[in-house]
Amino acid sequence: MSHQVVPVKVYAAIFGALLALTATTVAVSKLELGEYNFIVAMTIAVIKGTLVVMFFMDVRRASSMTKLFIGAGFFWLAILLVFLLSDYLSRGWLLNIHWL
Amino acid sequence: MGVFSIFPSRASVAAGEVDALYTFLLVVGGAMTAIIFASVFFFAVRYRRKSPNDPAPKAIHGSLPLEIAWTVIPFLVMLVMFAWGTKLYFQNYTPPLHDTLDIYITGKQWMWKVQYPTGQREINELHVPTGSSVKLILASEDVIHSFFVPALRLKHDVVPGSYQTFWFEPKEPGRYHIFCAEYCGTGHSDMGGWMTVMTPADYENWLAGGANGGSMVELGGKLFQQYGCVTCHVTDHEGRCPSLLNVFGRPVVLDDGRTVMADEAYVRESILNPNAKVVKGYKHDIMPVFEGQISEEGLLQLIVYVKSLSPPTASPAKPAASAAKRSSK
Amino acid sequence: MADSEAILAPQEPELRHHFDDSAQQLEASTLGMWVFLVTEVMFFGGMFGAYIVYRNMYPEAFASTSHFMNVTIGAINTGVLIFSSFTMVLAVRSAQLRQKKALIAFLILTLILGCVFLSLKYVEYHEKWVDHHIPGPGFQYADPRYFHQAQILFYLYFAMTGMHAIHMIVGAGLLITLIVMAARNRFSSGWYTPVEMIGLYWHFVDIVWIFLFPLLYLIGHTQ
Amino acid sequence: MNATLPFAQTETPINYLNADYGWKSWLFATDHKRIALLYLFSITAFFFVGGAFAVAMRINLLTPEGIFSHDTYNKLFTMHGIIMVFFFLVPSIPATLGNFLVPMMIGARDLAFPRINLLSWYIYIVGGIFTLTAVFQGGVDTGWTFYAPFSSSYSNTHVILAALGIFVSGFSSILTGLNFIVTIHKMRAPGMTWNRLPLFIWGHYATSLIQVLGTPVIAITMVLLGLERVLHAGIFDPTLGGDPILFQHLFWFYSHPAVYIMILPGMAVISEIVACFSRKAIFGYGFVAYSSIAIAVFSFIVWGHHLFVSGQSMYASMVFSFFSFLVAIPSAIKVFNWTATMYKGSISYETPMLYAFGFMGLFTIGGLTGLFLATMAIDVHVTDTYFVIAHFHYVMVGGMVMAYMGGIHFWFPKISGRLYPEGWAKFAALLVFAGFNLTFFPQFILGYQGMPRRYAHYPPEFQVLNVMSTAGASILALGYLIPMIYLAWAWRYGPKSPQNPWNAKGLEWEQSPTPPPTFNFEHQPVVTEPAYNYSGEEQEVKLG
Ligand code: HEA
Ligand code: HEA
Ligand code: CUA
Ligand SMILES: [Cu+2]
Repeated sequence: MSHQVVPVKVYAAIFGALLALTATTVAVSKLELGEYNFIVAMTIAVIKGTLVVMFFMDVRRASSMTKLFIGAGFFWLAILLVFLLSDYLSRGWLLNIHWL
Repeated sequence: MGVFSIFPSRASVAAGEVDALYTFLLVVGGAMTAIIFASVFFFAVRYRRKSPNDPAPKAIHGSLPLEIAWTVIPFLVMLVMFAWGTKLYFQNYTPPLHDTLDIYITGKQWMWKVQYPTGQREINELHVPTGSSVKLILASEDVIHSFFVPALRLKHDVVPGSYQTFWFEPKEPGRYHIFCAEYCGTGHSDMGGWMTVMTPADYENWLAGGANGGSMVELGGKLFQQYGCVTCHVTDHEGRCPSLLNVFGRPVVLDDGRTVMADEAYVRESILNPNAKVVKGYKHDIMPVFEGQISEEGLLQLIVYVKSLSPPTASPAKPAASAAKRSSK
Repeated sequence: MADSEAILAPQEPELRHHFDDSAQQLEASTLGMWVFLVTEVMFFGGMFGAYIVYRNMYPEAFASTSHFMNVTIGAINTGVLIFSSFTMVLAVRSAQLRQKKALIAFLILTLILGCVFLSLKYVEYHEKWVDHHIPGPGFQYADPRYFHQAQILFYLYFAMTGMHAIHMIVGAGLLITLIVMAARNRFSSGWYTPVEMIGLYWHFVDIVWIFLFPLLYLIGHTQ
Repeated sequence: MNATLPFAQTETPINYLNADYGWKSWLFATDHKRIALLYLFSITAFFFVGGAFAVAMRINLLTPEGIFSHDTYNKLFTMHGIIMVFFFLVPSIPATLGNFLVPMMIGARDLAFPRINLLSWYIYIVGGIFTLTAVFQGGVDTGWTFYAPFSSSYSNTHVILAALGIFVSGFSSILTGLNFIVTIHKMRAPGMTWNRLPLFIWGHYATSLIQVLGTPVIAITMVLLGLERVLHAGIFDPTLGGDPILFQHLFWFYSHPAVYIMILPGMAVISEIVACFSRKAIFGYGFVAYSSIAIAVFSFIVWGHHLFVSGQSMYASMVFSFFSFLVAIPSAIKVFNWTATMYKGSISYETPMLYAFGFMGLFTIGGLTGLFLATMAIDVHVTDTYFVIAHFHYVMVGGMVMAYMGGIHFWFPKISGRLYPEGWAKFAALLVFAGFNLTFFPQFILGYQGMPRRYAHYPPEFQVLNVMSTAGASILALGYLIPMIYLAWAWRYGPKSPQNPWNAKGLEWEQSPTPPPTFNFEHQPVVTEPAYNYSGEEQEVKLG
């Protein structure tokens, strides 16, 4: 694994982008968007996280093994959250539905 | 009850159904165990090494058809278990909408307090008549307990802060164990009692025996006065708060557009934390928060009273389809 | 804490005798670090799970508490952390180029930024302390309707940011180790695996904050 | 540490045991084999502590009234559960046999991170000390499941200490898993392709995945619980607005996958033993290998089957029930393939094979009763009864402990360089099998009869079955005591073992001296044939 040195310019650009996105997310949070506030905030966070992972952590050029493990990490996080919510979001259902 | 019968006595209709399912699993499981044991035993004997110098046997690396067979067949068998078990589970945990005999049970360390709508109260005893649909509404004053009657093949955890329910149809008169099945501290194994199943006639007699202090409706009505609910919810005509007449057991539209069913859990929440679900068209923060002010038993009485304001109608409201669609969004 | 040790275990510049060659050694360290970060994802994941459940259960209370979050400090801190990630990546770059002075300078800068972050965090925690927003017997909340819910949400706030802060402190300790190692010319041979590994850790901690910031400070602010 | 290896065989060749002497050479060892032995001794100690609690419990249950006070009994089963699960069974095979064998089987000189390996042992010990302190301070009485709000607000025992012990020891588990994953990925000998890996390695790889992905969640859950106990902020307390079921979700998110941490390594051992004593390649190698991974993945989406009666949404229950059946399929595949491996083999009945027979039978019963529990309508009746107790002792004791014993016997010559007395060993194995069934089979019946678990006393009609169970437990105790004695004896006085007493396949037997030297191999091993090539075939086996 020989690393190629990345020009400072690239890092600086990413840094700038991250700062800009931070400013955006703060600004957007002041607007009344209802549901969309959450979606926008999370989208921006995901973009920022991806930038850090891809460029600062250099996953862009990492082996597919590394990528697989990162993918697995987030996949398992998703499992936790989705199945956890599957209980909470469907708790009220039955009382309304008498299909049996 | 012979000690070595595998089935405990059956007090309800559902008990037989659970036993049938159990028998099915026993047969399948027994057959599978027999197959595995028999093959292991047979191969071990048949192919045992006779001398240390026996030639190495030829390798058999596998067989796709066999692999598929023993993947697919168990899967199909398990699908039957799944479907059958799920159906029965939903059935036993979904009380009928109408004509249930509601009994209110509060667990606390370490006893079961039972209240009947007609006002009787008991500790660690439960009396039910055969042939009726008994619905238990379970509440806890402290930790998690679990109301368990082996003869019903049913139990449900009793979770503080919420109501849990299940229902059954008693069939066999007799006395049956009640246990607490969720570990709840020192007296966990003492937290038991007896459920007595009686014929309807005996039950009427028993009821006539001992209601002291009024029915739950009366008691709830008193609390309704005492906490001042009555000033707003019944006699008020300025429209500050919704009338409670004919509310229970019917769908309610909330101010955020959702529709919920006005059941025990809903009424409970609305008393303790009125702002959680506000009925469409009414303001927040009008009603005082009663969290921590009413005992679990008092709450149950209030709920029974609220229920009594909504006598069952001849043609029951049909909440099912429309309400379900909305809330599942 | 166990985390620190996992990374601290000093890697000799020479080949450790159970590896075939240094490429294998580097690959092993890298994979090990990533696997460790995956466990960290799940570690925070438990708290994110609790957070989502309660946010979903008590949206109004959540909106109400978010007014007590110091968005300004939060935003500044986000900037600070991003900046520190930037300097960290430059440190790694200097190590690659065997520029000892630059390496040390960037590491120190990263450390300082980390400390700035922690100081601002302290200011925030102090604010919460003054406002009696620390969950526990002394907890007070302006809106009695949301007393309990708010307490839970502050509990989660402290658990999540607290765990994050602990990771920052560990990271600061690691940076100090790196600085000492760099000063002792340990990286002069072109071997800089520790810098790279701790860099990964530092960026990870940054990412956690990138998610904590909107979740805890921003969402629900307008309601 | 002695790094120079003698190449000529001398009278007593230098090996990892005699390479260095003195307590320091053990307590600061980075050799995975020595660390494995450190684990072996500490784990055995914990097993006996946990076993002593079990014996005390069984004595209490001899009479319906019980012998100990309720509080004492409650502490007994709690500490039995905590110690057996977190300090015995989770590390049992991976940290001892796995630690010893994973590098040897793939032809590596050590694990990827030897010092982290040692560290993980220390962390384990520190966690153990916390928990034992809790025990000696008077114990814990929450059950090993720590359900809130009882554990967070009502219990007045040493919950925090015990939780801390579990939190700490969790990192030991994580680090072991991490080490295995990296080692298996990066340190395989030339020729050791994924298709040639022994199934022992596949099993440990799957286990490590669960350890790495699941354990952090129990760690944070224990932190939240401990803080809640101090602050009473209400996160799990309904009177303060919290939801107690959330705790159960977080707990089981780890603890269900953890039960597969407690069986996959056992399955891994059984694959080795069955192949060796049948002198055959494992039937359906690829299926057995991939089913381990399938179990690891699916194990994370079934946790809700512990919550069928808890007030969890019925729809969620339905989903969890479905996946519980699905996760049983890969286990079934394994059982069938082991059985098929014996077909037309050349089978001999040495002790490890007897344990393997025991495993196959008892795991099947335990697993099938797991299906009873996954069937929701039945679970409603038998959950929190002795049926569940019987189910999991069948898989954990009848399955994993059997496999552990089998593995210890199988690799005992490798580890100690000595042979154990076969006669005694066979006798003890039969004793364990008989005692085990007598202990736990009656509990299935008890459970369906309705006897709840965690009961310090019980209605008199349950007495007969309980007495049977206690009688079985005393036989079982004997069955565990005897191997302790003869293994300890054999370690010193047993006859010297040849390099490969079983004529087994695998790098650890074929290419490494017995006992192995510090860096395992005298020459870089090279793999040229698939695993389990007992019949000496040329052709390559396809994976899958
Ligand atoms: C080593 C540990 C281990 C293992 C491997 C398992 C394996 C399984 N377990 Fe078990 N389980 C525990 C340890 C374990 N369990 C523990 C400790 C508890 C209780 C914790 C507590 O509350 O304290 C528990 C509790 C538990 C419950 C909750 C009970 C309750 O509290 O109400 C459930 C419910 O679904 C369950 C299901 C299963 C299933 C479906 C499997 C499956 O993986 C089993 C798969 C195996 C087979 C099925 C056998 C082989 C298959 C064949 C031979 C094929 C033939 C089959 C057919 C044709 C159908 N387990
Ligand atoms: C993980 C592994 C594991 C193992 C190996 C065991 C092993 C045993 N268990 Fe365990 N058990 C659990 C895990 C385990 N258990 C768990 C998780 C629970 C649930 C706890 C809870 O509800 O919270 C439980 C609960 C449990 C109960 C139910 C308690 C209750 O709910 O009221 C019982 C009752 O019989 C029991 C019995 C036994 C017995 C007889 C053994 C035997 O196999 C043990 C045999 C071993 C020995 C006997 C050791 C040999 C030692 C000696 C011979 C020395 C003797 C010394 C003295 C007597 C001083 N166990
Ligand atoms: Cu109440 Cu157990
Ligand atoms: Cu499980």
